[in-house]
Amino acid sequence: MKVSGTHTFAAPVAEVWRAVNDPAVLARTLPGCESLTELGPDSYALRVTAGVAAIKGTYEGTVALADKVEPASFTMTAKAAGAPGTVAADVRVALAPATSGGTELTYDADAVVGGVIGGVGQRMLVGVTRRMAEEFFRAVDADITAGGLVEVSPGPATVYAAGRGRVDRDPLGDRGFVLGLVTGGGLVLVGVLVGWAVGGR
Amino acid sequence: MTTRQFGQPIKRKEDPRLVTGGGRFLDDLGHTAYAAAFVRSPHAHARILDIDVTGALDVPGLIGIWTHEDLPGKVGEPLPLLIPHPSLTAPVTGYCLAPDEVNHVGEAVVMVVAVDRYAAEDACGLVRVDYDVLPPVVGLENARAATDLVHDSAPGNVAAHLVQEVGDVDIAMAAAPNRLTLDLQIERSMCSPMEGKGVYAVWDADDEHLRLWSSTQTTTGVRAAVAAKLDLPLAKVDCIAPDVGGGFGVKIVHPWPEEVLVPWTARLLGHDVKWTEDRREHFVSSAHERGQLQQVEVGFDDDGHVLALDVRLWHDNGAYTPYGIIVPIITSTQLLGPYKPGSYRCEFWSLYTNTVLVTPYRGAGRPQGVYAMERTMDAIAAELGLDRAEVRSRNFILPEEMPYDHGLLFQDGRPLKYDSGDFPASLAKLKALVGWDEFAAYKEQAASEGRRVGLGIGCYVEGTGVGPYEGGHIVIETSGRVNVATGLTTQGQGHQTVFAQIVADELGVPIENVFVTTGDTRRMGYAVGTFASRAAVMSGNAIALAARQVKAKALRIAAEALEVSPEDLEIVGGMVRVKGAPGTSMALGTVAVMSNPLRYAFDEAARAATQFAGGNDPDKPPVAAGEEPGLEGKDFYSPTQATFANGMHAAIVETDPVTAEIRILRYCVVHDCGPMINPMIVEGQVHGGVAQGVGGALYERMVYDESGQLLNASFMDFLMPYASEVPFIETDHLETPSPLNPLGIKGAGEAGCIPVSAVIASAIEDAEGFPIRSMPISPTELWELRQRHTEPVAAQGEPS
Amino acid sequence: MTGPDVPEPLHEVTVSVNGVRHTATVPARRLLSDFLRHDLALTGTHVGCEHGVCGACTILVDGAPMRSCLMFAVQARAHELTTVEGLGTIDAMGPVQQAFSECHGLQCGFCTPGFITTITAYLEENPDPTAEEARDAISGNLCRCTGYQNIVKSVLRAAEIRASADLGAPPLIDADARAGEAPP
Amino acid sequence: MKPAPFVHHAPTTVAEAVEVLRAVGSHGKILAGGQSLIPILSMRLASPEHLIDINGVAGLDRIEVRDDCVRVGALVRHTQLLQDESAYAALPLLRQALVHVAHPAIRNRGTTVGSLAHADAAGELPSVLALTEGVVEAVGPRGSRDIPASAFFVGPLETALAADELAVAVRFGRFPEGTRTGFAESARRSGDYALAGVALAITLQDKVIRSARASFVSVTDVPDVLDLSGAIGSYAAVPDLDAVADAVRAHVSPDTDIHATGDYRRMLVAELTRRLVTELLSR
Repeated sequence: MKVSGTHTFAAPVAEVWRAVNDPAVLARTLPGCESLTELGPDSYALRVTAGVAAIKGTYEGTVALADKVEPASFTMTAKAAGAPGTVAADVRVALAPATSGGTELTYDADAVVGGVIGGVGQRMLVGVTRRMAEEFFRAVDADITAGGLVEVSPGPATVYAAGRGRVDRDPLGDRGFVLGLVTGGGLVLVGVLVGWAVGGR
Repeated sequence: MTTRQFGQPIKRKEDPRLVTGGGRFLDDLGHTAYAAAFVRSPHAHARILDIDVTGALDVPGLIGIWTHEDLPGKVGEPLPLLIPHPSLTAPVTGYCLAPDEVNHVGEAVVMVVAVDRYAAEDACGLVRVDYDVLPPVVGLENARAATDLVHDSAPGNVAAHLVQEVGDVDIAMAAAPNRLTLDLQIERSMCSPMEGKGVYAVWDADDEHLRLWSSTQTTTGVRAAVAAKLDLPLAKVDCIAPDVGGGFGVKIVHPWPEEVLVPWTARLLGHDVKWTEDRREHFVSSAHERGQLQQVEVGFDDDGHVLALDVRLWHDNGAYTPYGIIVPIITSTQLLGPYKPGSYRCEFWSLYTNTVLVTPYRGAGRPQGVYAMERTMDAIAAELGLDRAEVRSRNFILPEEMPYDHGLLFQDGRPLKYDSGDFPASLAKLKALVGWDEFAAYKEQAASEGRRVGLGIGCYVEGTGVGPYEGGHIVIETSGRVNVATGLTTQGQGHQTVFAQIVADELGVPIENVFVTTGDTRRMGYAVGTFASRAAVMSGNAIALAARQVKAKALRIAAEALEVSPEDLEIVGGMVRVKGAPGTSMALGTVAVMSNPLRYAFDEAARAATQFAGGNDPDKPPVAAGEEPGLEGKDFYSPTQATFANGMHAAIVETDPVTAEIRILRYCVVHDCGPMINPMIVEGQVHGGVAQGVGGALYERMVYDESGQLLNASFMDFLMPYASEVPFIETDHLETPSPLNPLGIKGAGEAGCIPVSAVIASAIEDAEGFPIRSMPISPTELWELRQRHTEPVAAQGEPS
Repeated sequence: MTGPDVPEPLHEVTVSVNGVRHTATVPARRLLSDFLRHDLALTGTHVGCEHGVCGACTILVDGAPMRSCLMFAVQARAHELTTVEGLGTIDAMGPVQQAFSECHGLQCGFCTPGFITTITAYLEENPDPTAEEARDAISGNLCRCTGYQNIVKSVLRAAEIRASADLGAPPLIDADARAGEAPP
Repeated sequence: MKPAPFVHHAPTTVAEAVEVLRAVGSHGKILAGGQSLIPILSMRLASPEHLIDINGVAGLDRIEVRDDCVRVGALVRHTQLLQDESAYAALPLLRQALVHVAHPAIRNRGTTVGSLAHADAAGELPSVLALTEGVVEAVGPRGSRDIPASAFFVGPLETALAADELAVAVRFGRFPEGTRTGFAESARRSGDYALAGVALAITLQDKVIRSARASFVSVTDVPDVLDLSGAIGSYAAVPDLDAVADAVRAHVSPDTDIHATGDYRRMLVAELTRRLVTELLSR
């Protein structure tokens, strides 16, 4: 599955770069992120409880960043598995100054969604993934605006506190199932979800 | 008087039970059995690094969990290669549970048994498997490129490579005045019976006996395979097919991993175990078919006679080859249909991919072959500006040329030699049925109304009734009840009825007295299975032969009692009587009594056979030398070669000029399977086949992404047609008898679906005016094709 | 709370099926289809997909066709259920059952119970359908064997049997020819 | 395919239902018709710990036709609404859309409000709620509130309902006199989710088009309303179909999936709209 999109941040490129490369920010802003643990340089383990209200599953996986060209681009590779399925994604992210003075972020994700979810969720994967990415970017935006950017010196096994995330609210309506898959360190997020419903409605 | 049952559209004997909820399908058995479920691979190609079952161990109701390393002896060895072939140089079969590598999404990795399926699935969800994902090979292009390999043991991903040639194609091609090349593609689909697979095992520890029920197309095959895997004497294994909710090919493959593991765990646990495949499992862990790339080069003269036909096929056999290369062999031979090209060469490569395995699906390779041939016929007609039916007709094998030997080796390892058929007569019937000659005027009229219609045609020949053999066993009880058994299985073809029709005629008994059992190894231990439209031909003839034996014996015994010669006797309405003197007669049941000299009288009828009942000749033994007690007969039918049925279909389609939606306005079938035992049932087989063909032509495909995930693994996205998508089907029949068997019959099970993709492609091509080279076709694809062929008419509805 | 190692609470469920009251004790998650089939041994209702698309499990709930795989047993308490077993017996088949048998409306018979319940309810409301309406009426049920043609015919035939005062000797009709009304 | 364990709650009043919702927080899930939810549970795409089954809640199964709306309770099944003659007379669009919802056996159990709460962009009802400028009545621990359609649909499968809120009814707005409505969709098979669909309302006064508005199925992330009044022109006899089609194409943003490309859907929905406009104006 291929998903691409853009988001325009109010903040300048350097600031966005720092935010999306800061695991602390990520842990706070990734939808459903419960923990983000640094495994090594630009490599993290994460635990995400993604989903909606009652419908939620816990996924564990890893995220790694590569090909970093500060402040313009990087690639993130993520893998996660949970009961309903597996997700593996490569996401290419590019940052460029926007004409407005902010930052234009472009992402281009190639995700493999396996297990039950891959076989039955096709109808809405793209739409929901795009929506979750947007949600993540908005959270990063808010985090930057709130001045929440805190310098942290990451070290191995550092565990970053999960953020306000989405514990009580239901990000995707009440009948879907969401797997939010993310990236730390520098990242972006591929939200992969599946809301699936049968002939019914 | 008993009227002849053969040829009558009589109501099915099995229906009263099935329409009132009295069917006994696999999951209707064993309510107290433990349930099995499986952890299956989410990856198309991966190495298994670790399996951690500890999380599942506390699940209430859990009975046991097994991985490959728990499987002893032969249970842990690879599954059998069922049909070896010299050209299958790199055969690979799977395991009951994957040992260290998985090769398609859905491959079983861990088995769980619990008190019910709910608990079993609870446990499955808590098993953790770590994989190292390997590069998957998906699609024929990638398989051919062989940048990555599915199996290291299959270089180039090639499982098999086979060439057959008749005549010198290179010379004929070079000499041909006209030449065309076609690149064709046909997508995967699947059988998708409404009932998935399933197996239920009962182990009798005291008797060390296994009784196994499987939703299978071959009980003798399953029995033998399971006995071998579990190291049991054949005598200690029974296998029974209960009512089977459709097969269409997928249930002929055996043993499925579950057919081995379920009885193995039943024995291990000393408790009944059952596995009922769910729909998702059926999508990702049974079998698919159809996917091929084809390249056809054809040389022909100015009249459209095919002088040289050179075909290359790339066949996607999925991850494993338990069923050998039957499907591409059939494609490469049955491609020829009713035609006789001057020379023919077919070369195919059967290639591995990291997808569900590919085994026969109704039609078994023929739909692809017919598609290739018929697209070629249409292309020749277009090239020469000739009528499409005329071009076909000019290439037909004529009735006076029968039997016609193509000089090729068929799927049964015997010559591809047509026994009978009258193709010109079939074509004439089809043209009349569809109104072939009037269509041009209709098309013009439609065009003037802004409508776009097209007429398509497709012809096929189908090898049916392949060997090696089937058997029939008949025993007549003293009540006059006639018990018939044959070993092959039934999945809705009405065998209880058609075999009873044959026996009723042969024995002269009322059909109500005839009771047929199929697919039960306790009743008939020798059998092959139900596939390749073979049941009526093989078991029908075997049963007829068995009935003739029983009849001869009955007449012999009655003749003695009535003091006449057996030649003077006939059996009518269950009574053996003297020809021309119907008053002198005895019931067949009475003959049954006499056939079995008794010591003990258990009922009134039996009294007559006891030792003091009189009529005994003290100088002869009660059972004469060479005789057996009982009115019983058994015989086998084993033909030298297959019979060849044939048919021709035509369809009229309408395509929406803007939205490219495709509607079948008419669908016409002319079908020749020789004399029909029960025309109502034959008609039903044709209808069902056509509906599956329509599914394959317009709706169904297996959508894999490049990582090997099957994206449409539910009935929501795998679009099997509802009634609303299947056209009204008009049929006509020709009955050209086969000279090969006593009943003169040929098979009819698969026919309906064979030419449908070819016919629909032909019709759409006719409507649109550009070639259709890939099937199935959806509105979105047709719309895109139009863009490529730049269509001014459709432009108004297109994005600006 | 339930957890992986805590047995589920059970519910005593009493339902009326085909006019007979049945009681069984099951967990809340027991699907109605499984309850009928495995707890009550009414195996006439079949399960083809468990996601509501195929229609094999269709039963009548207070006379209306519904998917028994899309209900829980605990939800069936207050309702009157009818399964294929309740629509006739071998010796006294209901009109739809009789029509299926006469018209070769089934092959393997697996999907058949879902069709029979669906059609029975349909004919209650539309006793005299056209071929096109008959086709529409069965368009929510999948059959892989018959190509539907003889099922359409069975709907029309069942309508005639129902209409006939004497169920034993219905007039011979041409459901066959009428089944062809649909195409343009 | 069997659901994971859950606790089944069977409240009999809205207050009880809300109390359960409050108590179980985000671990609960409302079960009404279940025609979308139960397959999700069976496939274990979701395993909520609590199901709040509202089928026994009194008073939610009513359809009321009011001067300005048709009010549909949370337990009204699609079939019930489809067959309701007064609802049809008041708002024909309901029936026009409901006949496209799946198949009768699903409509007999599935609820109209549940369908809206599911907020599937491929559902028919969300587009109807949007076009009628309807309102969802929600009740939660903090009391009751009305959520207008424009605020209700937030994203694919996402609504403005909080996890502890229950949609007890919806009110579909009625159109002014002289309004003709229609619904058209195209699916691969009968009863499938549509590749594209359109709900349309054209208000006429004499032969003059006063307003033309449309909402869509499967081609927008959330159902919203496209005002076609400008594009279509004023005269019912000669609607500007090309302008309508252009406006539709510009408005929608369909994705590609395994059944059709985004481009195809865009073409399709424009054509469906064009045909529906013609049909409505020629009635």
